Formats: sequence, C-alpha cells, structure tokens
Amino acid sequence: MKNFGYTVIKQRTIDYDQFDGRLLNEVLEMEPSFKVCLSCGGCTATCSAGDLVSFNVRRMNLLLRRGQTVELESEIKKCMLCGKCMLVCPRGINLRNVIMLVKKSILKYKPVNS
Amino acid sequence: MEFPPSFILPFTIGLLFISCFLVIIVGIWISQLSKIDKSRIRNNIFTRKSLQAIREIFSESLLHRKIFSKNPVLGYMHMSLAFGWFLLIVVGHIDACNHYQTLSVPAYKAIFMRYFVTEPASTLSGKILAASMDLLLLFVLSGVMLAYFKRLNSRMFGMKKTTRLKTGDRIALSALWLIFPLRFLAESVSAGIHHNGSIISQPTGNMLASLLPVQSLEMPLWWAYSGSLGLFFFALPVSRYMHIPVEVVMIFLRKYGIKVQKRIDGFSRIQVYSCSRCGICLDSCQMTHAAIKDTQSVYVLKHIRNKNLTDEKLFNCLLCGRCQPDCPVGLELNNLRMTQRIESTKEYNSSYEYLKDGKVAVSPQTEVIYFAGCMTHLTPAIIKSMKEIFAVADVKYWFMDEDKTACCGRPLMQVGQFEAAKKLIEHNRERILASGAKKLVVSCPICYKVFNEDYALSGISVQHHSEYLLELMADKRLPVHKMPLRVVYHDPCELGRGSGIYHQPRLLLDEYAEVISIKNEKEAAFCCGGSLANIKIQMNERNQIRDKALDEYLSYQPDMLATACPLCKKTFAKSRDLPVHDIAEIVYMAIRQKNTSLPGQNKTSKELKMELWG
Amino acid sequence: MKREGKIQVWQDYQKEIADDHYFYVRSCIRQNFFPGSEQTFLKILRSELKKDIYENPHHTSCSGIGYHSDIVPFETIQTIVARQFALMTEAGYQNLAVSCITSFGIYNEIIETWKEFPSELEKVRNFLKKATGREFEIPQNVAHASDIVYKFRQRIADKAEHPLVNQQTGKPLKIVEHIGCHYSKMFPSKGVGGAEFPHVLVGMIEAWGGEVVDYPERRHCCGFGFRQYLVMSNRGYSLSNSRKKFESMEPYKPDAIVSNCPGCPMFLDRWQYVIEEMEGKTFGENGQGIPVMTYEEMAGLVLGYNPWDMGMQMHQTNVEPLLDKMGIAYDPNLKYAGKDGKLIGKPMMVGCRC
Amino acid sequence: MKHIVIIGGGIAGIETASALTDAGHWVTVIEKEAQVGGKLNNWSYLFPDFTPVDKIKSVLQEKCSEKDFSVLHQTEVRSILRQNGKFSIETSGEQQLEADAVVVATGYELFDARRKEEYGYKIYDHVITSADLEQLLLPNGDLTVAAGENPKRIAFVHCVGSRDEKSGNHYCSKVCCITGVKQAIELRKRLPEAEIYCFYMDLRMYGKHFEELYREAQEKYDIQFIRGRLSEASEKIDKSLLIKAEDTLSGRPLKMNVDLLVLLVGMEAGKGTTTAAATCGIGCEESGFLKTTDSFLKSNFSEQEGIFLAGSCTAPMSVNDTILHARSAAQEVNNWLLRK
Repeated sequence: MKNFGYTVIKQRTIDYDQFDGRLLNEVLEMEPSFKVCLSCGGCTATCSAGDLVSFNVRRMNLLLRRGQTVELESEIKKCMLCGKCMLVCPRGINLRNVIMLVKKSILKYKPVNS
Repeated sequence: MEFPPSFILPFTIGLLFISCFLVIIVGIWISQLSKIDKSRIRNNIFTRKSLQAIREIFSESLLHRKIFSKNPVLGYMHMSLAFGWFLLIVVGHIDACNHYQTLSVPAYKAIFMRYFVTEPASTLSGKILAASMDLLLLFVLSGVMLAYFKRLNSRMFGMKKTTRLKTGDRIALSALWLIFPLRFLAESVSAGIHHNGSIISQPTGNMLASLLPVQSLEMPLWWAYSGSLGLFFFALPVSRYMHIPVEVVMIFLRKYGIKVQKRIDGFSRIQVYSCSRCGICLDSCQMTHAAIKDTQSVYVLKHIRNKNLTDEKLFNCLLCGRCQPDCPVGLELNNLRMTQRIESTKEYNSSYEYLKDGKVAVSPQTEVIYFAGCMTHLTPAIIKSMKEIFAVADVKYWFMDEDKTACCGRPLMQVGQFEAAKKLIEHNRERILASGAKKLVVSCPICYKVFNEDYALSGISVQHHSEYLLELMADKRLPVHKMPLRVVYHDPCELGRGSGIYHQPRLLLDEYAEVISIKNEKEAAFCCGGSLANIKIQMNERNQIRDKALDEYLSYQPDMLATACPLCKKTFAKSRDLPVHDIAEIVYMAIRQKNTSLPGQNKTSKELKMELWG
Repeated sequence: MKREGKIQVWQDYQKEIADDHYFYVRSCIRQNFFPGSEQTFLKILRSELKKDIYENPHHTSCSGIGYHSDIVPFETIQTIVARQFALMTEAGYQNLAVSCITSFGIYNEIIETWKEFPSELEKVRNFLKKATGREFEIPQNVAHASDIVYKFRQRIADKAEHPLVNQQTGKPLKIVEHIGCHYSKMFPSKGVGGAEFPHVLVGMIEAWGGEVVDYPERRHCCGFGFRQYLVMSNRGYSLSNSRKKFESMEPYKPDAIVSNCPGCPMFLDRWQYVIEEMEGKTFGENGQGIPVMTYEEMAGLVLGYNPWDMGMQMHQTNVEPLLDKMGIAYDPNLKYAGKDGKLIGKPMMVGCRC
Repeated sequence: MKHIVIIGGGIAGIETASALTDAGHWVTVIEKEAQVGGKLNNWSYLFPDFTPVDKIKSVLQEKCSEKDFSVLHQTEVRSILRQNGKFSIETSGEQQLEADAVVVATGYELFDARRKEEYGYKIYDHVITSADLEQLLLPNGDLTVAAGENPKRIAFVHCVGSRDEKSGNHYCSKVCCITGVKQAIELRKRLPEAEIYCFYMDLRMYGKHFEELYREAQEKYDIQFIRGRLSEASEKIDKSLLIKAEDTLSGRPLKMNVDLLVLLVGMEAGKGTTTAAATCGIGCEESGFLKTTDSFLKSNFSEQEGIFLAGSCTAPMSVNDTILHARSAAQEVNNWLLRK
C-alpha cells in the first residue's frame, strides 16, 4: 500500500446508526429518573470534582446517549460521589445511582479496543 | 446387653449429624478470622470474658431479656421455648442420672426416659423431678401455643410485620411445633399403660387409656416424637434456627472483642447466621414509610445466606442505623451491609489521579481548621453563621474548603467504594497535617464521622461545630442569650447514632432556645430521608420518609426545627410547614439579637418567629 | 423520490442564458486536468450549434484560486475581472461564457458586489483606467459554459450517435451528477435549478437518455477546497470528502460521474486512484473505478467524438468500461498515441485496476 | 340595531360573532370556505390534553346553527369603504353590506415546507409536515412507510419556517414545540417499538401543562430530544432519510438514518390576512401579522377606527389564546359601539 504523506481523516460526526444502546438501556432501566435530564448543567456547575478537574456531569448523559463509551469511562472515574448534583437537579434525577450503574455496567460494554 | 429399641434412631442420627455439622462449619468460620481476631480468642478464652459471655447467653439467648423489654408477650414466647427447652434437657438428664444412679447416661435414655423407666418414681427426689419435668413441658407447650397464634396473627404481638418463610424454615418450624406435643402424648400414653406418669402426664394418660387402645399407640408416638426431633436436627442447617447454636458462638467471639471488619470474613458469616429473623428490625425501619418493604436488614441477611442479594436491595437502605439498637441479637447490621457493598463495588474504584495536579491551595499554618463540607456549600447560611461566630469569638482559622477541595470520602465509603475513598482521605489528610492545626471544626456530620474514624489525625481534635460552639460557650467566648422559641432538635444519623453525639447539641441549644424533648430522639431519632448512603431510593420516596418525620415534629408545635447537618437541613427545608435551621444559625441569630436589642427590649417570640422564615 | 417536487423547484430556478455571441473565458487548471474539454466545447458550439463564440488570447486567470487562498486581495481580483470585461467590451461582446466554476462564482460575486456597492465599481473603473487605460461594461449575461450546453441539450440530443444507454442491456446509464460548489451554492438564483436540486447536468443526462443518480451526499463538496488541496498536510481532508461521496454513491452502482467544475472531476477521478493505492478499495463494478467525465466529454461522446481526441486517456480512472457500455468503438493501441501517431507517454499506475 | 361584519369564519370569527350576537347585535360572518372552522378542520387532536378537535368544532357548529347570525360561505371581501361613520362592504358574491364595525379574523396559514428545500418536502417520499401527520394520527390513518412497514425511527424537526431568516420569518410560531411533543406521544402510542427523536433549538413550553407534557414525553414515552437544527435531509436508496444536525450539547455533528421525518411547520400571516390588511387599509408588522395599536391594552384595535382584530391574524396563537382573544374583541367592539 502506497503512502502519499496524507490519509483519510476519521470523521468527528456522531454516526447514530453505529450506536450501541445496550449500556444506555441498562442504565435507564435501573434508573428511569435519568430519562428526564434537561441538560441544564446545574449538576456540572455545583460539582466538587469539577472544581478540581475538567469534569462535566451533564455531558455524561450525552456520552451515554451517543454511545461514546470510551470517553464516558474516563470521565465517570472523576466523580467523587459527594451528591451535590442531586441536591441541585431540577428534575430530581438520582445521579449517584446513575454513576454507580455506569461504573459497574461499563465493564461489560467497554469496546475491546479501548 | 440388650439393644435399645429402633425408634431412638431418628433422634440419635440427627443429633450426631447436627453435632458434626456444627463442629465443622464453626471450625471453618473461625479459621477464616484474621490473625488478630484469632489471637483475641486465645488471649481471652480463659478470662472472665467467657463468663460474661455465658451470662449474656443466659440472659439473651435463653431468657431473651431484650425482647421482653420491648414486647413482653413476644419475650415470653421466645423465653418459654428457649429457656423451657433448655431446662427440659438439663432437668431431664438430672432425672435420668438420679434414676440410674450414674452420671454417664446416654442422651436417648434421658430424652426418652419415660419409655425406658416403666415403674413410677419411688424416691421423693424422683417424684419431684418427674413433676417438674411435667411442669416444664407444660411451660414449653404454652410457648408453642403462642407461636401458633403469632403465625396466624402477628399483629396480636404488637409487631407491624413478620418475616416470610422458606422451605427449610417450614420443615424445621413444623418439626419444632410437633416435638413437644408429641413428647407430651408419648409420655401420657406410656403413663396410661405403665402408670409411670406424674402430676399432668398420669391423669392425661388415664383419660387417654379410657378412650383409646393405648397399647397399640405407644410405639408409634415414641417413633413420631423421636422422628420430629431427628427431622428438626436435619432441617436446622437450612433453617433460620441455625441462629440458636451460631448465636452462642457469636456471643463468645463478640465478648472477646471481635467485630465485623470492612470485608466478608468468618465473623461476618457467623453474624449473618446468628440472625433469628425475628423481624423486629422491620418495625423501626423508615423505608416502610415509603412503602419499601423488602430491603431491610433481616431480608438482606437472608439473601446473603441464600447468595441471592441484588444491588437493588443492597443499596436501597439509608444506613441510618435505626434498626441496630433494636436487634435482640445485637448484630452489626450496618457493617454487615457495608461488607456486601464493598464486595459488590470492588472492581471499579477510582484513582483520582487529578488530585496530584495540585490545583488545591497550599495549607497555611493555623491553629484551627474549619471544614464546611460539600453539602454545606449549598446551605450558605451555615457558613455565614460560622464565619460570624468565629469573628465574635475572635478565632483565627483556615477555611480549608472555601473552594477547590476534595470531598471527605465518606459518601464513597457509604456505597462501598473504600479504595476510592482512601485516595481522597490521603489527599485531604496531607493538607490537614501540613497546616499544623490542633483542631478541625466540621459543619457536616458526614465529613465529621470520616475525619474522626478514618483519617488518623493524631494530635488533632476533630469536632463537629455543635461540640466546638459548646466549648467556646463554656469558655465564655460566646455571649449567651436564650430566645423565647420552642425548638425540636433533629439528630442527624451520622452525628447521633453514627458518632454518639446526642448531648452536646442539646446542651448548646438549651442556652439559646427551649428544646422540646420528643418521642423519637437520640438513638431512636428519625432519618431525614436525604441520606447519601441510599443510592437507589427515588426523590418522591425520600420525601415520603421526610414528611413522616415532619409529621411527628409538627405534632409538638415547635417554632422551628433545629438540626446540625446541612443535608438534613436541605431535606427538611423543602417542606414549607416548619422553618429549619442549623445549630450554628440559631446561635448566631441569638447573639445578633443580644447585640442589636437594647437591654430589656428583647424581641418577642412572635417577632422572632417572623424572622425564622426570613 | 417525487419528480413533480423536483420539477417545481427547477421551475423556481430558471435563469436567462444568452442565445448567441459569447465571449469565452477559460479555466486555468482544466487545460492541464482535462485538456480536451474546452476544445470540445468550442467545437460543439461552433460546428454543431453554429454559434459565435470568441476568445481573446490576452485574457488571464481570474485569480480566483489566489483569492480563495487568501493571497489575492479583493481590490486586486476585482480589477483583474474588470480587465477581462474590458477585453470583452473591446471585442464588442456582452455575453460572458465562463469555463471555470470558480471564475463563474467570482464574476457573479463581483458583479453582485458592484450592484450592492456602486462605490466599489467606481473604485475599480478607476484602478483599471490607471493601470491599463482600459474601460469596460458589465456583461449583460453571465453564463457558465455548462448553462449553454444545457440550453442547447435538445439540439445535441437530436444529433446523438451514442445516447447514454447501456448497449448490452438497453437500460439508461446511471450517472452521478456533481455540481461545483461555486456554481450555485453562493447564488442559488445564478444556477439552473438552484443549489439544492441543480438541474444543469440533470437536464443534459436525461435529454441524452441517461438516468440520474440522486444519492445522499449529492450536495457534498468534492474536497478541492483550495487550501485543503494545495497544502499537502491538509490533503487528507480533501481525500476524505471525496471518499464520503464515493461511499454514498456506491450502492447505486453508477456507470459514470459527470461534473461541470474544473476541480471536481479532477479529484473525483484522481482520489479513486489514491484510495485504491492506499487501501485497495474501489467503488465501481468488478474491482474497477467509476469513470469520471466533464460535461463536454459527455456531450462529445454522445455526439460520437473520438474519446482519445477529447483527451480522455488523461483520466486516471479508466473510461473504457463506460465506452464499452455506450458501445463506442475505440482502438486501445491508439489510447496513448498523439496526433502524429507517436506515443505521448503512459502513466505509471502500478497495481491500479482503476 | 348595530350591524357588525366579521371577515373570517374560523375559531376567532365564530367566537366573536356569537359573543356579539349575545350582546344583542346583528352579525354577518364572511367565510371564504364552504364550511366554518378554518384551520381547525385540518387538525385531529389538540395539545396539551389530546382533546378531539370535533369537540371544539361541534361547539362552533352549534353556535352557527343556534345563534342568530348569518354566515356567507365561499365569499370573500372585494372592498371596504368608509362612508359617514359606516362601512360599506362589497363581497365577491356581489352583495353590498352596510356595517357599523368590522372585525378582521382572517387567521394564519401554515408555512409551505417546500420553501425549506434542503428538507426535501414533496420531493422525498417520507418527509411530511405536522399537518400531514395530524391526518395520519386519526384512528384509520396509515403510518406505514417504504415496504409497508411501520417506521422504526422517526424524527421531528422543530422551528420549520419559524425563527429562520432563510424562511423569511424571524418570529417564533409558539405552538409548534408543544405540537411536536403531542404528536410524538401520539406516535409512540401507535408505534410502541419505534425510536422517536425531536430536533429542537429551544423548547418553548410556555403554556399551562405544556412543560408537564414534555416531561411525560421523556419519562413515560421515551421520546428523545436532541438540541440542534437539521441542516439537510437526503433520501437513501431504501427511501429512508439521512439527516444531519449538530448535537449542540456535545458540540459534534451528528447524522442519523430515519424512516419518517416530520417537519413542525410554523404559522404565517397568510394571503387572507394580507389581502384583508390591504382592503381595510390597516398595517402589518414586519412578521406580516396585523398591527395592533397597543400590545398590552389595545390588542384588538387596528389602526383604523371601527376595524377590530381577532385571533391569529395578529400573531401566532393556540386555540385557547384565539378563543380568549376573540372574546375580548367582541367586548371591545361592544364598548366601542356603546361609546359611539
């Protein structure tokens, strides 16, 4: 195979048709309150871990819903579980359970290449 | 010598089986204990600790004093069965030894004595012993009767609910219920034939003889009696009645100072098997206020035994510890649950590498550290009050978590993430020690507990602000001013049952307002429902638990609800019926009253009540 | 796909295309990429359609590539364009026929600018006068060369020797049409059929018996994108764009790709070769590439011109599969023979089946 | 007895008419269609509580039949002249009407989704508008797509023709967000297996029970909301649609294949309203809707004394708002006539 000094660039596009929903569905089944996230970002704003490192709780929801399992795994490790997010969440989402569920289930669904 | 009759076989085999089984299983469990725990046994076994253990076994396992004090009828039932049966065995053997004039009487000769000894007791002592055996049997039978009724209607025993049964339990239970009636019948029938009965069995025997062909009934009845005994012994390992023998072992080990560790080991297993499933823990559990009825300690221990415990049940508990003081066996229910949580989450502890990036401020040198806690940052009134009070008392301090500070680690621990928590603890610990402080004042009981128990801060006295403010007041560094307000104090779980701090907050509050004593306080205090230890409960369920607690508080018509925990405050504050304030806020409010109002012109309670809502 | 809907859109976007007397401005790069195409265009107009089309050897690049690569300032390009117009005015023409899509875009952009900002126009008249002493009129009609072929597609159809039909099966050839971005994405009203569903090439294909392939990435840029191609380290972007299009059109099994832009056929043609060299992937039938043509080449083939005379041997993706389907006779030995019969040189396409 | 002519027999027109009749006036309604009800006739169920439209329609019918005002069907206004404090109106039906007051209730028209070319309405087989879907949602409506199968994945596009310079409409049509939520829920009830997505820019749940319905859509009906505006749609070889948008909350482009694409079309001041404005000599706002003299206190007053405005000819309105606005119009007309 020839090397021309450049190559096809991987798309940044989220290809929804490639999305593996197993992890998401498992989490939503165990913690339905997570369905009602508004992406308001209150959780991220109050986050104790977010004070110390770039960590966006709100984004977890999106990573999960877009099947970005690899990113999700590295993100979720940062949570200190202090629980402030639950106190500010306008939709009363049980976020600590979501985190624990993801932490546990992600071991099952992590893509092998990660 | 002539062979004993074959009906003793079920009993004898059963007895052999259960004895071997117990020796082996207990042997395994003890072997699983840590070195330290084993040495504890060696060092204490021949001390008075063993005697204390025996006394406790006598008073709890036999007399069931705790249950008595909580519920006499239930207490009598357990006592008549346990203590009565115990005496039957002991007195029975004495009776046998006395009859055969030897100390080596095989068990079956004693248990089935009325079958072997066909002539009535001749000696006085024999007569007395026989009579007392009859009475004892009557005593036990009365307990069995109650047990029947309890099954039919547990409410009659003032219990809200009782536990459900599995097959093993069913067999053992029915066997247990048969043993004593059968023994009574067998002895009565023999009495009807041989006239060897005593005050109760003889008349019953005569009556039966007049009605039934007792000759042909005798052997079957003794068979049935022995059979039911054998059956009970065989069913024991798979039934809740394992608690009878295991509890005894547990009490000895506990007296030797062995506790449930942060891991599953021999002792945690022994404790699990020591649960009699009496279901008393169900009564005090607030989860039932949210109609959650299958996650209580008794069920969790059962699921652990049956190896079918799910995360949904394991983590659906506030760990408020309310059930613990009630447990007649004194099991470490919270710690037992923790061992399972640790096990269930051990594969995915976080490492928090980012803590090393040094984003946090360098510790200044200071005498006093103030640590508000994550939650407290969502109740700024508490922080403000503490700052003001520090100023009033002229204390130089370092506000450690004013911003950019790692969590204390307790919330992680509560869901079993001990390894992860250690990372946070290590990080915070270094910062605290670096400051050279002598005192660490904490506003959040959740943090307070972990600082106290897991941080190993030698030379630093960790105080919750309620303790600290009390100290300041005692040192006359805080003005005192009693406000005409009636206050109910809500014990936060982690501060009260969690750390045994009940009095300091009350002593402090008494100086600034009028504290009303209520039914469910101190050890029996309610949980607010906000506990971080429960990651499964839904918000509406938390609210139900909170409202139930509030209902009781409101029934005392207080002017405000006082608490000493930001999370409790936040939880209660969501209800509009009662103003909620932290102790620190109340103290600061009083001081402000004193400083602002001219002498003799203190605000009226009405004015103050208005301010409470402000 | 509902044709009525498209027809509705096409009717909404019809532009005026001059009927005769064109001043032709060439493309800088096409003469290297597809040297025969512009020649073919002139031949068709002159000998087939009997039109008057004039080009002045003094006309220059419009400098659009420099402009889009941020190295030619707007004033400069305006003045260069003004000079082209001056040449046209001097030659007595009023209808501009533009070979290059980039130039077409530039001319439209500048004329629109002058409409919006007459001061700019004055400034430029001034510059041109100072620099060259020339004066100019704004063209009455600006058409892209493909607009003109579109206008006369029916007349070409009437003369067709090889309609766009698969001779073996008798079915219409499936043809992907690709419009240069600057044809109508900047000014939809300047392109036949607008920007979303351009009709300029569709009209030709259908008039000449072919069937148009409408595939999801139809709108997508070929990837030329000036900077992206010119800077080697960016070239991957260019490549990726074309690849995206190939993947999207592959399921439709197109027989050919036609375009009206200098850059697009170049990249759609060369990148097929590069992709095969890189990963061994081809997008056509039985391991071949999808032949790529300019609309002039397509018209030429339909009219029965010799593919080698039109310079179709310069394509990197072999056109033979298409010629075979159209039933066009050609002599493989003459593929690389020049007019004088001498070999013009063979490309080295090691291991390329394209 | 005063005579009032109402232009438009939609919700606003009929509601005003009946209120004014009750107030003892003589009312004539001029309706260009054969039946009254206006846009209500294209709808099946109303947000936020899924009230069947027939319920409202039948009430309007009743009012027409029971109350004593006349409706001129298939009639339009040719001209209106003001002569000594009265209006003389010429209709397409060659009638001359004398009126003391005129109420314009010409309503709105739906945005023509074809103008949003990149979404391929009327070009791609399975792109429909919310109005089309409304018909399919009737019990006998056929939702099947290519190969007669039920759609497995459906996407709604919010703000089609609203808040969009390219469509020439800067304003928000107000009712599309909640319509989308309502229709998504109705679709879910019909197609329990399907995945349903809403692509929105903002969700404007301004009304009573709207936010609650939105939450229910997430919680109970598993409708997924993705923040981002569709850039374009393309039809694939199997007639399904490839749609592109930015998932603005993750800050990454997103593409998705759907079997059915529903465009939530907005409201425009239609031809009816524009011509009415011309014939009555009253002004329009930049949005094309009719100008009211004071947005707080005189939302029923046009620039012309004696010509009043009712309903969605003044701004996008829900059925609810329209009814209220119409009633207030009647009130204003009545007061004005008394003062006169």
